[in-house]
Amino acid sequence: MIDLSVELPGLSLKNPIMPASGCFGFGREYSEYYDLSRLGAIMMKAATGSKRLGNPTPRVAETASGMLNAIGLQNPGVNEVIKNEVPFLAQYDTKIIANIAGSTIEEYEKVAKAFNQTKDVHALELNISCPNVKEGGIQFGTDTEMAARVTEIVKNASDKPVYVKLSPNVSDITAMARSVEKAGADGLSMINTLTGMQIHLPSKQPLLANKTGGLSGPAIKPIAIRMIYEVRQHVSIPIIGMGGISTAEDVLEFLLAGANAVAIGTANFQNPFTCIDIIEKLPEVLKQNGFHSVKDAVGKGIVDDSSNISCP
Amino acid sequence: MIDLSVELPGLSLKNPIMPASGCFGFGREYSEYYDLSRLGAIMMKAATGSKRLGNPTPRVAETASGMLNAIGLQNPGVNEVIKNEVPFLAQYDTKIIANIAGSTIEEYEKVAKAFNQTKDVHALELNISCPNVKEGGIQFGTDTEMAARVTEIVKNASDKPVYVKLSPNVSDITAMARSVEKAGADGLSMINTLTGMQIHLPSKQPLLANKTGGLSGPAIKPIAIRMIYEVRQHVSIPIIGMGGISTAEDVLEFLLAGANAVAIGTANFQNPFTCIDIIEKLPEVLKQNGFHSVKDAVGKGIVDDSSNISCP
Amino acid sequence: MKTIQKMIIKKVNTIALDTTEMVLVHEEVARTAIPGQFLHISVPGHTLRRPVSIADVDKKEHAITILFKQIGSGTKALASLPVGATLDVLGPNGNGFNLQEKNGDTILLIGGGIGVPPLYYLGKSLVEKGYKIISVLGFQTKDYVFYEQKFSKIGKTIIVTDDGSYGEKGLVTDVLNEIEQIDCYYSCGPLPMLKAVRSHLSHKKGYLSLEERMGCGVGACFACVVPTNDDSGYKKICQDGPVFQAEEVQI
Amino acid sequence: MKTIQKMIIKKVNTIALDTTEMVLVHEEVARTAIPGQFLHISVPGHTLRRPVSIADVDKKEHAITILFKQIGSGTKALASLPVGATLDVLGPNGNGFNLQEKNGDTILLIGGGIGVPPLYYLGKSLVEKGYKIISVLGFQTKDYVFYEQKFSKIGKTIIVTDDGSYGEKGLVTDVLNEIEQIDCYYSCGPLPMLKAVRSHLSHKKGYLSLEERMGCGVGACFACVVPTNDDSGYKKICQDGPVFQAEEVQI
Ligand SMILES: Cc1cc2nc3c(=O)[nH]c(=O)nc-3n(C[C@H](O)[C@H](O)[C@H](O)COP(=O)(O)OP(=O)(O)OC[C@H]3O[C@@H](n4cnc5c(N)ncnc54)[C@H](O)[C@@H]3O)c2cc1C
Ligand SMILES: Cc1cc2nc3c(=O)[nH]c(=O)nc-3n(C[C@H](O)[C@H](O)[C@H](O)COP(=O)(O)OP(=O)(O)OC[C@H]3O[C@@H](n4cnc5c(N)ncnc54)[C@H](O)[C@@H]3O)c2cc1C
Ligand SMILES: Cc1cc2nc3c(=O)[nH]c(=O)nc-3n(C[C@H](O)[C@H](O)[C@H](O)COP(=O)(O)O)c2cc1C
Ligand SMILES: Cc1cc2nc3c(=O)[nH]c(=O)nc-3n(C[C@H](O)[C@H](O)[C@H](O)COP(=O)(O)O)c2cc1C
Ligand code: FES
Ligand code: FES
Repeated sequence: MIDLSVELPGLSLKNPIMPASGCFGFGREYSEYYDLSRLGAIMMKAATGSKRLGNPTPRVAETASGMLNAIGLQNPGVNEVIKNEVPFLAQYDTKIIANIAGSTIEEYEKVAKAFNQTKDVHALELNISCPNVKEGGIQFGTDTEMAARVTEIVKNASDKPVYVKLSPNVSDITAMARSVEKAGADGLSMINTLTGMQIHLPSKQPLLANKTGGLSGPAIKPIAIRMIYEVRQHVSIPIIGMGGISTAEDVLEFLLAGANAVAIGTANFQNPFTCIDIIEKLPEVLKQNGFHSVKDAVGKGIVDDSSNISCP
Repeated sequence: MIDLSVELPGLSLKNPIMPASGCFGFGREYSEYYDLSRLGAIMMKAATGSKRLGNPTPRVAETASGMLNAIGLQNPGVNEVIKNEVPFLAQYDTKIIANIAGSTIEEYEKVAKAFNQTKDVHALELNISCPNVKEGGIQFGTDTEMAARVTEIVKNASDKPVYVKLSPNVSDITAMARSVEKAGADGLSMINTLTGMQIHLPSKQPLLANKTGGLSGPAIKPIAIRMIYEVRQHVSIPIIGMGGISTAEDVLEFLLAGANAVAIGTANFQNPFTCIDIIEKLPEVLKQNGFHSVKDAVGKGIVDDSSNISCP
Repeated sequence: MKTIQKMIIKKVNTIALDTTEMVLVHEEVARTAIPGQFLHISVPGHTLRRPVSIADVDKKEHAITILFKQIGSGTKALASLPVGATLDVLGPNGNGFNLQEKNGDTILLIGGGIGVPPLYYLGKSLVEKGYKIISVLGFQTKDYVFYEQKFSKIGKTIIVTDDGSYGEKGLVTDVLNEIEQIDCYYSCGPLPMLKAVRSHLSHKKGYLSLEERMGCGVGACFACVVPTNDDSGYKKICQDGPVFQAEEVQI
Repeated sequence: MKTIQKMIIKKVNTIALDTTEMVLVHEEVARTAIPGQFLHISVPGHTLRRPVSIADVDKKEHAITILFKQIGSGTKALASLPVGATLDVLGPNGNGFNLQEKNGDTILLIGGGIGVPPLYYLGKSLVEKGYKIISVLGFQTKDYVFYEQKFSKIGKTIIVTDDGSYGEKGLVTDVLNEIEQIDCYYSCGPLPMLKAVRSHLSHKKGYLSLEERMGCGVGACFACVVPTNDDSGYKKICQDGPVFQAEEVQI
């Protein structure tokens, strides 16, 4: 028997597989394809302080082995999410992770406090890939101090474990990770999307109405693996890994790089059963590679020697 | 008649297409496939102060719509390059751009001075995606001050125009671009590879002997386009664009985003004739999209309005 | 529970310039599909599925017809698949045209280019319900015209082309004045056409089928939204649409 | 000038577990290929080409045989291509085995697993030149054994399997002592085998065919290097190799 269970702060997971935030709505649509109780956890779409309409369309573009999205945090606001969405998900025997976002520290605090009122949410995922409108639009996630500050505030506002979701658009991902760990993060979730753009030849303009969008899908997997591998060696809190996963083999690659559990985003769009297929195949893939449990594999790909410094 | 010519500092190009550094050696191998005189220019493989053996193998890995490489600057050293390689390329009616690299400011300076002695090299491409061994291995290309310093030194060491090749592994690409422009760069070349990793399941270790490698190919195109689009609005020096180009349509996308010319790397491996195919098809693609020349298209995709700040 | 449908390609024809007609076989899809719904089709080598409307259904043969224009790499790859190959499809997705509501006797179908296909299955279904159908179909040029005969069989059909190379010259809205009394209209086509149609027929009840770039195609990602005219903000085209009441949406 | 070769697939067979034999037709490649050279094959949906050795050539039929093991997505995709499809190939690439040099009378071929294929074309060519051939071929298990009969036709052939499920049990080096006097050896297979073979036969002249992950496959990218035993540093397997004198390289 291969043990798929994983123990993370606030999250006792039957398996390490969960849909990634923003790629699974609030679960209703995919609940028509399979029983959500089979999932280790569910990461809900980002919630903000009040309702947001998001960006104009087009909001998505296809790229080589990936896609760009600029949804723009469309959501009904945290109170509606708690009222209308959380109860639906709470019917299922799975863990609920609330993804929280905002444009100011105060907004993050408000959202965290609101989710703290519901026992049905098991952990918070702090999406810091958002611009801080009070500080000239610099992303919280590209500045170690702002990231630490928002982490602290959210930790103080809530009793729930907080997983900080790191942005890959940074020069030094380990500095970001260390900074939020020091600020009290219970775990990390990485990576969010890489900022990209596509120009639409017929219109000769950026295809997305928002111009830039977040790159996700298999194209970014090598970047996610590298960042997790690096971060794993510098922090001791657990990591929920994501970025381009579509197979059970990919999951093992993330575990070996140091992820404790994983999330699946873009792959759901190609195949709504991706999470389930992976949950079914993972035991066999672990076994073939000599592991008896998910825990066994975590970080086993890390080669312990002096960090390499070379120019590619 | 569609005008493909481009005038850049030191580079009067018959067309905007050139092979990217490291993907074309010193031209000998691909000269067996076609007449190199058809190319706008050739970017030579990086040269360092003295001979380097590079990294152990495996040095490359395939990824979804891309590849990782960690060649590690294998080259015979700048003097051998000048003696044995430049004369070969100088036979062709094309421009030669020398890619220079080093582990210290002094090494860059030495290489730049050496190339300054040969009239056959028309411009320098300054590869700053290298770790500075004297400063704890931080890449020159992820620190605005170090990048500016190496740019200045190289400018002073040489009369040739200097194109600084930016690393995409940074939080703020426009800050890097502005910094090297201020330091005297004549142009930019972007983007270099994104740092990535692949874990090899059979061995449960990073596949590349160097562990990390540089991600290139179509997977990174959206990131290259976004960075060029952003940088174009903040600097006035020309940009040689690259990252995932494989078709003439891709080239137009780069021109619209603000590149003045383009380089093609990984695509040569799939199809050795990529550069030639693109040179042949580009006039038709420009025409279909309403342009009479390459110059016409440069930057035409940039939508002039307040910079967007939104969370994807 | 919903599942992925494995649909077998039975026929592939080029029926107009760059335009492919493909017949797929699947019992359940054929049995349940409503006019206006779409299939969300996986295309080898592409991250995102391609939404394509259902153009016709033969319930007896379990055959579903789709028509699509080869505009990019996805539709080109789709068109090149051989007979006998299996398509991986989500669907039928979306709400479809509301056929329950009673909307008078005479219905006008207004299609533009590759917006024409879903109107055919709709028209056939409406005729079966006893409605009288009039169709106005616009195409760029003669080379792009398709299904004229099929539409003619279900009612009076007017073809217009942008350059007058076939049928009447001009836009679909140019001929709307010639049309006798109608009770309701259904329209599908490019956005500028839908806008023009709606303002022309603002006194009539109407339905529009919209397109937008999609991620999931099932309502989970919020990619394919359209602003609404009420306070609700946005509706999702893949789930709440693709068919909307004309006045419901901001286009 | 070199060009891309369009080679047509004439036959595809499974000849052992996970092992595909494919026959390709191309006049020029068949005319020029030397034993030990490889084809650099483009596989749909993959960024990098796959290097595969030439296993046999029928100059009259313009037929080139390759044998490959399905180890990953590239070789699996290759194996699934239909007869009649066209492969996009660079090659023949690399130096090949040196057949000009005179190396005594009796030549030993030592192949391991999927390193066996290039030795067949080599052996056939050597026999034509009047050499006597002895072959030692190692495989994991019985299920992976192929080409025993073909090798037997060109000389004495000993098969070994790791588990003894076919032929002798053990490694190729375990049977080298049984072999009568030889003048020179050629070997291709996994690195540990090549190392063992070289140290076993250190007193003999020998050639090794090496493998390494490749980028360009033509010598331009410096991906596929092997350290040399002289001062030159590295040699490129795709261009200077894949065949090297046993003592030339550090393995
Ligand atoms: C509900 C619905 C029904 C449709 N029905 C039909 C039909 O019956 N026949 C037909 O020919 N076309 C139809 N379309 C449009 C069709 O989906 C696009 O033409 C197709 O996706 C283009 O793919 P491509 O790879 O060829 O083009 P590319 O431009 O290369 O595609 C790139 C990306 O943009 C998306 N895209 C491009 N154009 C459109 C578009 N107009 N609408 C939505 N996504 C787009 C693609 O799906 C893909 O994700 C429909 C679209 C929707 C939303
Ligand atoms: C000169 C040469 C000749 C070869 N001849 C044969 C042959 O005749 N028959 C045969 O079965 N195999 C041969 N190989 C090995 C063959 O190239 C690999 O098995 C094949 O590339 C694996 O591709 P994949 O997509 O199935 O595996 P994956 O592991 O999915 O491939 C991923 C990447 O690694 C590369 N790769 C993986 N294994 C190898 C390897 N052993 N050598 C080089 N690159 C590798 C692939 O080319 C690809 O770029 C040869 C290799 C070389 C260098
Ligand atoms: C359409 C879409 C919407 C997303 N929305 C959110 C979001 O609301 N909050 C968030 O933290 N991440 C969001 N993401 C990022 C994903 O959760 C995930 O980090 C990223 O897509 C990488 O994983 P993948 O390659 O498996 O998709 C979104 C991604 C996509 C594709
Ligand atoms: C195998 C390989 C070797 C490279 N070597 C160099 C190099 O020596 N110097 C350099 O500046 N860039 C080097 N690069 C980066 C390319 O020049 C180019 O910036 C990058 O690959 C993106 O372009 P592409 O996607 O078209 O390959 C190398 C890339 C590859 C794939
Ligand atoms: S495409 Fe995802 S909500 Fe419509
Ligand atoms: S594969 Fe590029 S040098 Fe050998």
